[in-house]
This record gives sequence, C-alpha cells and structure tokens, in this order.
Amino acid sequence: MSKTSELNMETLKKMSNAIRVLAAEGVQKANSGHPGMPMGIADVATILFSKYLNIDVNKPDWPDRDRFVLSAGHGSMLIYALNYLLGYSDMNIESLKNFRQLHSNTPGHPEYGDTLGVETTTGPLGQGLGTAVGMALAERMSNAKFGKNLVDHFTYVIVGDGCLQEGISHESIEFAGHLKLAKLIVLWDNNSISIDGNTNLSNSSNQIARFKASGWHTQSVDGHDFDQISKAIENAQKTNKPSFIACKTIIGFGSPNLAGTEKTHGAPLGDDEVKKVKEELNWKSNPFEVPKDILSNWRASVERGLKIRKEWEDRFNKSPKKINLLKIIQTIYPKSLIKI
Amino acid sequence: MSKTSELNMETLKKMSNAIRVLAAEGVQKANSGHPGMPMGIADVATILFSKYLNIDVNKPDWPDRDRFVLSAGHGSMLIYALNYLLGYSDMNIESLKNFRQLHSNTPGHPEYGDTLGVETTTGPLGQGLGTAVGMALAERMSNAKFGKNLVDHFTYVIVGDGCLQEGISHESIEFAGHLKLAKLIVLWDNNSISIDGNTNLSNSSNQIARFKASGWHTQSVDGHDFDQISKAIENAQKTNKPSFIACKTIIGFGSPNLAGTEKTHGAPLGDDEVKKVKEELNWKSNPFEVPKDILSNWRASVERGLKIRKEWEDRFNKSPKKINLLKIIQTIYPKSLIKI
Amino acid sequence: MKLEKPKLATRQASLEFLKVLSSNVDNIAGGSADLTGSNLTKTPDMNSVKPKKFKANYIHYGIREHMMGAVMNGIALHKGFITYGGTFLVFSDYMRSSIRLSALMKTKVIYVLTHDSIGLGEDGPTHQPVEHLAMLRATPNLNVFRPADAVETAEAWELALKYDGPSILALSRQGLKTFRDEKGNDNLTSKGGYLVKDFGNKRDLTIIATGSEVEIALETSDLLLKDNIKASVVSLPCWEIFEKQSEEYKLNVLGEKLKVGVEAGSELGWHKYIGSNGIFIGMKTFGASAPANHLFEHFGLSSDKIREKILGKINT
Amino acid sequence: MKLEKPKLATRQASLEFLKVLSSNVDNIAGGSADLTGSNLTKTPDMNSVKPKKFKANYIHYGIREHMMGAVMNGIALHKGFITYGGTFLVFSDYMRSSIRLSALMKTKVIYVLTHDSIGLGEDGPTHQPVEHLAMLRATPNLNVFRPADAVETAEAWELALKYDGPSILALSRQGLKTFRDEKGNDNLTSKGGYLVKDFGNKRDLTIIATGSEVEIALETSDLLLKDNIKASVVSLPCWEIFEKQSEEYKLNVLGEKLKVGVEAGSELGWHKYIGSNGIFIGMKTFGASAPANHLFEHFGLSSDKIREKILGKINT
Ligand SMILES: Cc1ncc(C[n+]2csc(CCOP(=O)(O)OP(=O)(O)O)c2C)c(N)n1
Ligand SMILES: Cc1ncc(C[n+]2csc(CCOP(=O)(O)OP(=O)(O)O)c2C)c(N)n1
Ligand SMILES: [Mg+2]
Ligand SMILES: [Mg+2]
Repeated sequence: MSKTSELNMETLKKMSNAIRVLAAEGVQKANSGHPGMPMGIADVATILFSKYLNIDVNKPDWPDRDRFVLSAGHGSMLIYALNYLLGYSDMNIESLKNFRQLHSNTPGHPEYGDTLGVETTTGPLGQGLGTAVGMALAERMSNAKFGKNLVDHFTYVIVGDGCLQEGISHESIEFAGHLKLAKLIVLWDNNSISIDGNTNLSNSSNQIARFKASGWHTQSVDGHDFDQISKAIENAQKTNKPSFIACKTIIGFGSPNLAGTEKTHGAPLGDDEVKKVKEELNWKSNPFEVPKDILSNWRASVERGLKIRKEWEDRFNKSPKKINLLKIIQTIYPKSLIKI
Repeated sequence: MSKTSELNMETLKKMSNAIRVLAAEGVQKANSGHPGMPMGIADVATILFSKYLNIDVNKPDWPDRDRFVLSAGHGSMLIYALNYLLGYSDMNIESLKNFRQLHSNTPGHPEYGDTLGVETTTGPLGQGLGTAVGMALAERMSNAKFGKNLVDHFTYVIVGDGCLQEGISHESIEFAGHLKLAKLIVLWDNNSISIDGNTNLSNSSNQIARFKASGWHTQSVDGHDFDQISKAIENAQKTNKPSFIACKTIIGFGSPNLAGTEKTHGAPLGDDEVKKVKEELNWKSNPFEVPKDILSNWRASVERGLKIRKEWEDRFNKSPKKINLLKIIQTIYPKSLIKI
Repeated sequence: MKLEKPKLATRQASLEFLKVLSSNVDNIAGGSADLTGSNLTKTPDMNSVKPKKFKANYIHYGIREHMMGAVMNGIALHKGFITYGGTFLVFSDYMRSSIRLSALMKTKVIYVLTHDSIGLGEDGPTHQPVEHLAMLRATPNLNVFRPADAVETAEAWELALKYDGPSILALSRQGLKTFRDEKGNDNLTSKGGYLVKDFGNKRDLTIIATGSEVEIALETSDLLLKDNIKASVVSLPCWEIFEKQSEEYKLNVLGEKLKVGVEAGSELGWHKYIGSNGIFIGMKTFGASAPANHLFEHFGLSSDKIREKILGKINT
Repeated sequence: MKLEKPKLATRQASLEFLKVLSSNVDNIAGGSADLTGSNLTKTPDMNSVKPKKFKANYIHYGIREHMMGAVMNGIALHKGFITYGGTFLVFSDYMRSSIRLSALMKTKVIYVLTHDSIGLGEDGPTHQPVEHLAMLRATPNLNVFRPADAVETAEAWELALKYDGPSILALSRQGLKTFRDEKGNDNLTSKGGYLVKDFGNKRDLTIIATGSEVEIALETSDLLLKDNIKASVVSLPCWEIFEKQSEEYKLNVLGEKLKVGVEAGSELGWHKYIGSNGIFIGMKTFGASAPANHLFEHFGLSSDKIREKILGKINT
C-alpha cells in the first residue's frame, strides 16, 4: 500500500512545522482556540497525510477514500492547516485568518458540511471515535457487498486523553475489538495533559493494556519520530485487528516557554510566544505565509491520492456493480412502502 | 474482619435456594420481572450477606454500615428476597407477593426511599457502579476526617454484563482505580447472557485484563462455589486497591429447562417451570413459604451486624468528634451565606 | 361503523413496516442496544453482523446506547446504508450527545425508541420516560414522531426515510386500536397533526393527543358526547412538521375553543397548542412500578378522569 | 441612579459564593469534569483529592461527566458532604441519566453548568446549549436556576443548598451587569421570578427573560421607553419555584398585556408564560462559531432587534 517516502526527515520536519506555525498564528489571530493539540500532533499528522491517507483533495467525496476523524475536535486548526497545505479548494489563507469567525469555513470545532474534507462534526469528546467505528463498520459491510475492488479503505482517528476517558470510548473499543474492525486505526495523542493539568490528576490507566483487553493490536511510538510513526502505521495496516497506536507527544511542541503544559491547550500562546515559536522552529516567513518549497512538498504529496482515486474509478467504471453502488451511495429508497 | 462461618455447605445451599425460590415465585405471581439474575447470583449473595456485609437490619441507616449496591437493578427480587430473609421490618411475605404492584415497597427496580436497605435506585445499567464509586469515595473522605474508629466500611457492588458494557463503567473503573478506592469491592455476575442472547453476540473483552489495566485487584471464581466466593471476598478486603471478582454463574440456576439461557432474564419462568425449579432444588414448601430452619439460619446471621453496629456506637458515643459527625451527616448548612 | 381491528402496539406495527422495508431494499443496517425482542427491530429474515460476517443487515450493539448513536452517525456519514437502532425511549438519555450530533449534522439516522411512557408498566420510574419527548422536541432539526396507531407508524417510518436528517420514532409497548383507515393514500402524518374526529364548526372543544393517548382522547370524546359536548380530537404525531404548516391549517386543526392536551409525559411545550387557558393532562411526576393499566388510571390518564377534568373546567 | 458595578460573569459570582461557603463549612466535596478553570469551581483555598490524600475537598473527575453525576449521587446518598460538580451546560448531555437519577432519588446534588448559551462564543454549536434548559426543566424534582447577575447567583446557590433535591445552576461565561441591589435581605430568587423593572399598572407589555438575557431585556425596556412604550421586565431564574407561587402573584408579575420571552435557548415551554399571542425570541437553530457579541447580534438577541420585533408586533 505505502512505499517509503522520498521525503527526507528534514523536509518532513519543515512540513510539520508549517502546521505548527499556522495553528499558532491562526489561534493568535482569532484570539481564541487550541494551539497545543495541533502543534503536538503535527508530526504524526504529517506522516499520516503525506504518506498514507488515501484522499483526493479534488474529489473529497470519492466513495472509497480513506476516512479521517479528528476525535479531539478542539484541535481543529490541525485540519484547517492541513487542508490549506494539501490544497483543498475551499481552504485558503483567508480561511485561516477567519478562524472562529461568523460564516467562515473554519469554525472553532470541525463542523460537517462547513469545510471540505471534514468527515464528521467533533468536539464533544469521544464522539469522533464512536462515529469512526460506524464508518469502519460501514466500510466492512459495503466491502462484503461490493468486494475489495470497489470498497477497501481505512478509517483513521486521532483521539486525545479526553476521548479515552469518556465512557463512549469504552463502548467503541469493546465493540470494534469484538467485530475485529481491522481497517480502523486509532492514533492517540498521548501528551499527558488535559485542561486541569497533568492527566495524572485523575488517571493512571495503562491504555495499551486496556486496548489489548478488548482484542486490539497495540503499539507505542515516539510521536515526534517520523520513522517510528511510519512503521507503526504500516504495521497497523497489516493486522487483522483494529489498531491502536499510542503516540507520545509534547503538547504545544515548538513553544519554548509553554510546550508540555496545559497553558497551550485552549488559549492563544500570545504574540510574543508565537514569535518565539517561529524562532525556535527557524521559521522565517511572515504571518500566514508558508515558504514555497514547503508548500510544494505538501502539494506534491496529494498526487498519490489522485492516482489511487483514478485507479479506483477505472475499476468502478468497469464493474457490473456500478449502478447498484451508486444507487446505494445516494441512499435511494423505494417510493411507496407505506402499505403494511 | 470475618471469621469462617459455622454454617456448613448444605445449610448455605438451602439459604441460597430460598432466594431462588422466592425470586421465581415473586416474578411468577407478578407475572412480570427478572428471575434469572437473582437465581444465578444467589450463592454469591448468600455468602456476602450472611458472612461479610456489615449491616444492621434494625438500624438500616447506621452511618458506618457497609454499603451494598445492586447495579444490575433488574435483579431486584434478589434484594427483596434477601431483605425478607434477613428480617427487615418493612419486608414481609405480603411485600413479596405484591412485587411490581402500585404502592408496594417492592417495585420493579430497587427504588431509593421505597424500601429499607436499598441504598440507591438502580435499573439504568452501569449507574449503580458509578454511584458506588461515589459512596466509596465519600467513605474515604469521611475516614480521612473522622478516623478509622468512626468511619471504616466497605462498598460492595454487584454488576452484570450490561453494567460492564455501558461507558459509565469505564469512567468509574478508571477513576476508582486511580484513587485506589481499596474498600470498593465489585462482584461481577459473569453469566455470559444478556437480553439478545449470549454476550458473545456483541462482546469478547477480557474483563480481568480490563480491570487490571486500571489498577484493580482482580480474581475469578466459580460463582456457585461457596468456598471460592468467601476466599475471594476476604482477599478483596485485604488489598490496597479496589477489587474486582468475576463470579462465573449460570443465569436462572435451578431452572432445569431454562437455566443458562436468556429466557430467564426478563420473563416469568411459567408455573410449570417454577414447580420444576422447586423439585430440582428439593424445595418442599408451599409458595412463598420458607422452611423455619432456613429462615432461622438467615435471621441468626444478622447478629453479626448488630454486634458490630453496637461496638461502633460505643466508640461513637465516646468520641469527641461525635457532634461534628452528626452535624455533617445531617448536612446542616450555615444559615446565611448569601452575602458575597 | 366498521369492524374493529385487533390492537397492535406501535412497536409491532414498526416491525411490520420493517418486514416490508427489508424485503424491498438490500442496504439496511438495523440494530438495537440489546433490546431486539423488545424494540422489535429485527425481522425474521434479517441476519446479524458477526466478527467475520459483514454480509448482514442487523447489528447487535450490546448495551451501548451512546456508541450506538455515534456508530449510526458514522454509518450514515460513510453512506451506503439505511440505518436505524433501537432502545427504550428512556435510555435516549444515554445517547443524548449522539442524538444531538445527528441533529447538528443532519445525518439520516432513525432512532427506534420503544416503551415510550408509563405504558411500559412494571419496570417502574427508571424505565418510564417523562421528560424525554420535551428534550427531543427541543432539539433543532430532529423530527420526533409519536404515532398513535399502526397506520401512523407506517407513515412516520415513511417520513423518516424521506427526511434528510434524524428522526425519533417513539413507540408504544402496549397494544393500541387502529383508528385510521389505512386505505386512504394520503400520509396524514406528513401534516404533523390532523383531526381524527371532527365536529366541524359545531365543536365545543379540542382534545389534542399523541401516541397511545389518542385512543384515550377518542374514548373521552365519546364519553363527552353523552354529556352533549362535542370534542374534536387531534392527533399530533410530529410537532416539528406541524409547525411548518400554514397558520390557517393549524388554526383549523386546533380550533378556537377550549383546548385539552393529553400526553403521558411532561407538559413542557404544550401551552403553545393549548394556550394559557387550556388544560394539560400528563405526568407531573416520575412514574411508578405497576401494571400499565393501573398506572394510566393512577396518573389520571383515563377517559373517565379526563372527562371529569374537562367538565370541571367547563363548569367553572 | 447608583453607580454601575463592574460586570461579573455568573460563573465568577458563583466562585465568589464558593469562597464564602468553603471558608464556612468543612465538608465540601466539589469538583469538575476537567473544566476547573472554566467552571470556576475551585477556590484558592480548596485542595485536591489524590490517591492517598482523601483529606481534601476538591475532586478532579477527569473528562467523565456521566460518572461525575453518579459519583455525586453516591456521595450525597452516603451522606456527609455538600457535593457539587461542574462542566459546560451542553455536556449535561453526557450525564443526563445521572441527573435523572438525582431527580428521581432527590439527592442533594448541585450541578454547576457554565457557558450556558451562545455566550460561550467561538467554540461553536457543539459547545452551545440550545435545548438543554428545556430538557432539564422538563425533569421532575429538578430545580433549574439561571441567575441573571451576581446577586441572583448567590441566591440560587443558597436555595440549592436548602433544597432537598438536585439543582442545576446554569451560569454565564460572559460578564453581566449587576442590576440587583445586594443590600436587600430578601432572596427574590426564592419566588422563582419577579419584576426587575416595574411600571405598575402603566405597563404596556412585559419582557420575561432569564440569565444573561435579563440585561438585554432591561436595555430593550430602556429603548422602548424612548418610543413611549412602558415595558416591565421580569427575571425568571427558576421556573419550578415560580410555578409554586400563587396564581395572584404570578399574574401580578407577568401582567396581562403582551408578553415577550427572551432566552438564548429553545422556545419549548415558554408559551406557558407568554401565551398564544406572545413573542418568543431565542434560538430556533443550533448556534455558530464566532465571538459572543457577534452571535447575539446574528441570532437577533440584541436590544435593537428585540425592540424591532416588539414594535412590529404592536404595529400590526
Ligand atoms: C464531552 C466533553 N466534555 C468536555 C469537553 C471540554 N474539553 C475540551 S478539550 C478538554 C480536555 C481534553 O484533553 P485532551 O483530550 O488530552 O486534549 P489536549 O489537552 O491534549 O489537547 C475538555 C475537557 C468537551 N469538549 N467534550
Ligand atoms: C441503560 C440501560 N439500557 C438498557 C436497559 C435494558 N436492560 C435491562 S437488563 C438488560 C440486559 C442486561 O444484561 P446483564 O447485565 O447481563 O443481565 P442478566 O441478563 O445477566 O441478568 C438490558 C439491556 C437498561 N436497564 N439500562
Ligand atoms: Mg491530552
Ligand atoms: Mg448477564
């Protein structure tokens, strides 16, 4: 499925820092939002989106695309920054500058229907995970109907500490484990921080053991090590169980004074600290500007998805099941079912 | 705390069968209810109530009593049968005959305030476990205030498969494990049956591993083996962690044709089958009659609680903290707090 | 008068509808949170999803309501299936947040919520919804149906399938008379509310009811006729849709005389229809554990007691 | 007129109350579901429960609302503590079932639910309650307080502590004017609702509001006075308690003229007070992500827009 990326570490780091800076700047401009989560998970997201996630930004509703769910919805700037970098047609620099403003397509939390590529509304913690289980189940049920040729995609979810504390996570983990939803891959933003402070204020569970108990494939990686992340995703794609990857991260990574603390969770870093982030990350551009070479690297990465989508379309056009699939995707119901 | 009971196995079996028969008959008379759960868990409950649970039926609100919560509230006939056998003043044979009738003190699910000894309303699955965690936490917080002399009791909970599937169980297990609520003991009615059928229809979690992942002490026992149950409870009392005891049981134990099936979950067994239960259990009495010797065994078992309560009262009366404790138990608030 | 049809619980009518649906479409993803036999969500020809068997159309969610709602949202967002899931109406509490997200995203998800009142009977107050219809009706974008008989149930199902958003079907445990003549081709539920007994401009008052209480309202109207009082009866299965009708239509249905609301739930919201001067007969408290017929009597939800209240009002 | 006091969010007023409470009693078991700094539930002198440290009075529940409600029920049933817990009002969804059990058992549990409307601002519709006040008001035995300023907040706290049952405190994120003179010794919230601006028998209409909308209602009244219209203003912080007042008192408060309800939530339930002819101004849809002041304007909840609507109604 995936081949080792030609992008070298340094390039990846820059691509990832682009997310960090845009997130910090977007939140700063809005004077409201959650910079820490996108900055912390940026390395994981960079690997996932540039190397593995099969989407086509020009055809965001292509049926056999991989699904991506940001269950930790407060990290919405992650999606907006990514979507800008990937080149979604609705996501330009103006959008990022209008973060959290009325009628913008960059609302405080990802809202289904407001933004291309946002597969579901998230924000109420844990809901994204449950919803993703539904997507992964629908994928398997569709696959059983239409075969691997037409339906065969992954569902990736990023969850935070909050998602995993909520009860719905238990219900979802048990159920997905029971059904062996092998194409479901959950990445945990394991930053040991939530709003009240260190998560050890209220938690001391062993999450790996917990997921194992429900029949999941589990791995732990350094969430700032590109190689480890890549390998873990590749392993996860191969197992016959749903997969859990605990990614140890530092919330607000890149912020010299605030990284690793709850202060980066839900408030702007402050103008000064944003400056320092840029120094720390050796980021020379003006606000909301991404250096051309980095933008090109991101934009080039979407070719992979485009190609895969086109291959799928060829198979689809040749398939005798085409009509049926189309009909069902549009969820057409028989006209009169009223007689009982 | 506990001493090996003088009651021999055979007597215990009879005491336990009294619960089974009363549950089957109560549900049959009401033509509505859940016989399977009380019949399955009867052996566990018999050990817990006759040997360990420190309550005084004559003083059901004694502050330092152990708390008992039936989180699997549909098994309410377990409580009503037990409370009759133990001799609670409000629970007579008429009450059992009026199971699930208007204005009776034996409603379909245990309702706080309707029945002596019912510590909390249960029925919505999983709630009892969460509520019990609150009780166990309040116990520790009171203990920290008033010392071991005045506050030192256990909270016992019986949960079913349903409670453990609900998300609230996860939140409760994680939180109790984190706080090391060592005086919380959870007994799981592990009967592998819920309403839709075998629990393997929707679950394949390893519960022991799950509780371990959150820092609990765990044990597995045969829920029909008195010795194993006793030992497990004694072990549980001694650990410095909250305790989980998986009790493998057979739902509807004693019903020759229906035991082990979901048919016993939520419907009367039928007149014929109730008869067969009594044959199977070698139970000769008329409906709603408990043989005198068995009743005496049950009634004698409450002496233990009475004695412990009196000892507590002595300590309490001598304690300088008496007034304070009383005041706080009555939750008196300062009169005027309105000025801000 | 035509022959009386056998009583049918609306949850049973729903099953009958599902039998037709499932024999017509091959992309159902139904399910229940471990209440299959109570919600009547599984038809005999449906088969269950299992670990390695995904060519199936019924999901045993286990006792996981919150997740069931979220999973249904995920199935709807993924596209490809008609998705519905069952539990007791009272346990909509456990999936409030998922229902809200269905409403916010307008996912086409159908919640089959049975045992929709004290008509549930012996299980008692923890299992008897009181505030739930209000909670659901207050939620934007959510169509809340409480059909009164088998025909309305089929109509509600049809409307739910057509609506580009989530629907609630609040269904009875107990059998209800089929008062609608199913031969008519009009989907009357598509008006949200309509007259089921109409005295035209001779009406003295209007009794407005939903679900299982429509039968009681009709009985009350019959009783009142003996008192020489003409009580038109309105069934109001879906408030959200009723609100979308013209002022004229609504006024014509509700009338301008005394209005009496009857629903075995909270009064919250009812004054919009009954006005400041109206009477509401429902649940002021939580329910109780007893056989259903005792409970309807106990809580004043019988035609006798309603008649008395109406006479009391008229005579003051 | 007296000098204007600084604006204070009611969540902040609640913290001020807690400071007094916690310095007066030693049996508090407060807490929050990981929103301590937002709910303002922890006073500087409170200390946190930890694994081996139970001599403490503040509980970090983690992001576990459902359990928090149940645990508070358990603490209340065990006896010995004044227990309260905080989260955002919208996440009462996650603990609906626990709140319901508080109400059914009448446990003395206080739910401190802040960020009680679109006043929450940028976090957007998933975080902005709309239907929640209705859902909670429909629940029997539950006192739902939505205080309008610092004084009402203290009064609500006092009533919650006295009530033998559960209470909801719905509190604002945003600062609100203190319109009440806190020197009076009467707890006016103990009436459930009362006139905050009274034109006596000269009133032309009544604006009824709760919480943060009382300030807007007062502004609207001021504007209308320039149009020569005398709008009395009612604050209705607790419907359940207001319902218990005499008919005479209620009539005196609400008046018999045009009534206008203003609340940044669902209209469900309001017609009991505004009547069939009244106007309700609130949320017909879910909220949106934007700064709070933009949202109040956008959703028509500003004194300008309310004045317009009232004039429109009067002039037809
Ligand atoms: C159900 C729910 N409860 C509470 C919140 C408020 N909230 C938003 S983020 C958050 C903390 C989440 O912590 P974590 O997932 O670790 O995110 P991080 O701080 O690491 O970004 C809370 C409590 C919410 N969004 N949803
Ligand atoms: C929250 C909630 N959902 C659903 C129900 C309905 N219900 C009652 S018992 C039960 C099955 C419980 O299974 P289990 O705990 O294993 O009980 P057993 O059949 O072993 O007695 C269900 C779904 C409920 N009481 N509460
Ligand atoms: Mg975190
Ligand atoms: Mg079971």
